[in-house]
Amino acid sequence: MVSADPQIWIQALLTIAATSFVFRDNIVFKVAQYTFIGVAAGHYIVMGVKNIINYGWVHLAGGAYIYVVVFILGIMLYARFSKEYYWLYRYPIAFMVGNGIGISIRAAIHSDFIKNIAATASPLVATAPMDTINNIIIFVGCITALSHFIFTYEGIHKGTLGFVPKVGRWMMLMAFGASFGNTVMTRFGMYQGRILFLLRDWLQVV
Amino acid sequence: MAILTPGRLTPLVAFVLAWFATYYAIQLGKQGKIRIRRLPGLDAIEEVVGRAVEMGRPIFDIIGQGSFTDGYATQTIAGLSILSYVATLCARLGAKLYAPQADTGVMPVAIELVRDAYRGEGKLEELDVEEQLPYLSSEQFAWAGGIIGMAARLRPAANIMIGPFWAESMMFAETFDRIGAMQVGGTARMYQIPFFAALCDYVLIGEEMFAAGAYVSGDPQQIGSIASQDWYKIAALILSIVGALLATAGVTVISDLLLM
Amino acid sequence: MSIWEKLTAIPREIVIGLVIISMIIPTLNPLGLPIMTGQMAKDWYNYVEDVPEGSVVLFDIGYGSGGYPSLGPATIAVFHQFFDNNLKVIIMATAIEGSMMYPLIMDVVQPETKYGAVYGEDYVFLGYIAGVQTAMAGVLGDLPAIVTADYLGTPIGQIDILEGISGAEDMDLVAYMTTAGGTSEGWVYQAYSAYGKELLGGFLSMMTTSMKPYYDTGQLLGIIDGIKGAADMEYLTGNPGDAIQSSDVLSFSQTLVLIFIIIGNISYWGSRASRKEEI
Amino acid sequence: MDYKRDIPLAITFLIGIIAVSDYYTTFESVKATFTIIKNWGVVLAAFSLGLGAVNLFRVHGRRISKRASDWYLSAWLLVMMVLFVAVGLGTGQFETSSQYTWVYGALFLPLGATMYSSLAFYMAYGSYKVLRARNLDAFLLFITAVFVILGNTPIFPANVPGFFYIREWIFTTIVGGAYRGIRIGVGIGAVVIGIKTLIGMETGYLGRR
Repeated sequence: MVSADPQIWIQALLTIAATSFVFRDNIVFKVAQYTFIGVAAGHYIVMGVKNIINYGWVHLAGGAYIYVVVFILGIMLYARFSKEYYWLYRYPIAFMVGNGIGISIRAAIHSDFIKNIAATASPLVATAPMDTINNIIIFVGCITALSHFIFTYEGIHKGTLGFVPKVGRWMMLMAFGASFGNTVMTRFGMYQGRILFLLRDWLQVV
Repeated sequence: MAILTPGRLTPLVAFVLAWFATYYAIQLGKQGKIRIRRLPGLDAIEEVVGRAVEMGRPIFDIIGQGSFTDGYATQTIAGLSILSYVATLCARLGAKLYAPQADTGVMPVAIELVRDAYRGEGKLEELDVEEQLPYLSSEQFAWAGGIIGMAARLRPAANIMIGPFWAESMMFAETFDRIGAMQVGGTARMYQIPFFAALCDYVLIGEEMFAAGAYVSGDPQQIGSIASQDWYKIAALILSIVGALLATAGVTVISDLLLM
Repeated sequence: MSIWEKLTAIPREIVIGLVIISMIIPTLNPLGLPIMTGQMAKDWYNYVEDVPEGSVVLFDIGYGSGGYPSLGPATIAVFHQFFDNNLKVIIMATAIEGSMMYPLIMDVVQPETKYGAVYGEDYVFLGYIAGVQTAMAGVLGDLPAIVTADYLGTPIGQIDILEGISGAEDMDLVAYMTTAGGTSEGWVYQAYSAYGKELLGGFLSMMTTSMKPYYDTGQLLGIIDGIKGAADMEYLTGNPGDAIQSSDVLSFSQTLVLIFIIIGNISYWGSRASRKEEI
Repeated sequence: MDYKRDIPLAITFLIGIIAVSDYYTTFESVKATFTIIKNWGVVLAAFSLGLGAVNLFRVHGRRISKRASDWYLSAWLLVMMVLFVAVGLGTGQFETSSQYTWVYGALFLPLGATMYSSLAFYMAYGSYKVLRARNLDAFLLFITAVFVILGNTPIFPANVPGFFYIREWIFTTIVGGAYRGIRIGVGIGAVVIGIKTLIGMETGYLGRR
């Protein structure tokens, strides 16, 4: 039996409306799209207010008066919509950018750069012959792919060494193929959730 | 009490050296002492523009929907450098360029660059900004839908999309293929590179787009930062190769040193 | 028009229609094919099995409605294992829709009735915390300094499980599920690199390739590879659910995609060859 | 000194340096300062969540007042936004009230779940139209893509387990190697761009006005 729950009906109709874009752009899709943008922005405001209260106001009300500064900075963010006071927006954004960059690059050099080099600088020969072959493929893949991204030393891309970055490009293309294959799975796995909803919760045939 | 957090000596040294390297490389770039190799991707762009001229059909150049204030600003800037290059080629060879826009902050810069390019070739009167660089929407799917509609109507001979791209990359690649356009793609957003690699005729992989952008713009800052990254990559190559050989021989000095 | 040319240009409506049918059939008639579990999910499962009872886990819900079909089932399976092994679970959300995912997950897991777990003693949900990496660093660095209440507004002083938790040093394991690249790298930076925490990560399959270097270098101890990883976890923990059912759908729809890829290639080469003959 | 430009650049530098020092050094004063910065960062991030809504109000308000094409859709968008805010803030329980859970479940959940997943159909059609072994580059990508899809499709490994092991092997060796090289490059790229931003050479985030 088809569901009698109005919430399920709205969900089902919006699911179909949002899918209709794959055939062509149409008015039903546009309604779904504008609804999505509107509700997302509304949800952001609700969560934003809750966070401001829980992580800011509580401290301020608890006697940490220094938090007045954060509230002023927060309000200054909205100066970006003013032609005259636009520059005020730069103070809070400078704070956020400084924090955001500092917090990520301090670790990136360790996690992305050094750990990966250290892993590559490990023994190639293992006890099992298959492991040795795998180690060599990983080593070659890493070295050649990295060499592909050297731009200011032309010698690496020409002459006898020229095949090294070329192998790197091939290795990367094969890796991208794997990524492509996995993405097919991601998208189908995602849409399958909608099919399951339509058949199980809405039409109730499963 | 130790001043340094244990186990972080090597990262700290690498980090501090990166400051000096970046600063020094930019100085070298300003003095014109660094040369970037010309990437095959740029030849591919020239080829598709030439093909469009032969066929008498227009060219699309999409720079993505990034802005100057988000985390992908460097990609947008690289995309703009390429746009300027494409506009110069189009003006010189006589192909009609379309570059639909998605960000109100980036759009005036894009218009200025394209105007300069046409002016430089003495073809300013051939450019109609309103028609050729229209603002479509800042919303992802509205923007993508707009471009798909334009592509179906104008049937371009080629599509160049270099910049930050999200889920819309798949839609574009498929649409432009359907109308028979050749495609050159490039992005440094790792999750989208595989689509461009699979679906475009030529792809600029990751940082190649920064190098291509720096090459065509000649901006010493961009060139300098590419050089400093190159020094680190070369160091990484040497450490990896020597380290692997030594470790295979039983000497693990390099990985020990790195994990200090 | 030659047969080759026709095969290279099957209309999109037909392709899409067939794909939809290929997803509906197995949903109506599940096959129940066996699951072969991948090493990355096995590593996750085995690691959690070896964690002593009563250990504290920090778990992040880093996805919203878009990621729920893949990562929801994965989270449910993972929570079954956590509660089955009597771990203490501190849940937070770095995704803005995360706090809407929490009730969906807990409706299925039902820790109270199935495992006798008690909210506030065995698990707690802190709600959505803005700022992504800043939120991670805040919770790991000094939890009581940043979090004042759980998602319902109960002050943390009244929540037993959070007593004596001052940050990363009091947590034994960090795990997350996310659809965002910045979040998945962020946990590696903030939990592994900054605090040396044992870390498990789950994300969409399309992200697995670029996150894999972290697994290879021991920064991630286990990976849940989207819907495939979710099915593996459902199988390993013995709680079959939506992900295993999805496997059947994948069997049908991906086989169809493979057929189309083959048709596309054969017709491409066929039409090239026939064009040569004409010349 | 230009307070519209130099002070923001100084703020970025200072906050960035404290974040980096917190990671590399053991000074208690740095750690305490950085804890405050993190708390403030969360509050500022929360404040920034409303920026998109204000922008939508400006853009769509203008479209409604100008009666631009599709202006009624713009009005609908704003109605939806106001509805969520009213339900979320009106109850005083934010996202935890049953009313909010209902509107979220009815409107946001299906749209959020469908918008991106419907790309599956573009994937399917795109794979058919474009994933073709036309040259060596495309062939290499094509061949691993096919083997990974074979391994990912349970019906094949269920009959021929080898397909599953081939997929695992591709991930272990080819993906592991090539993506490690890419990671090293991406990592150092992020560090260099970050440093340029901290020392005020990359100023895009300040805007152009």
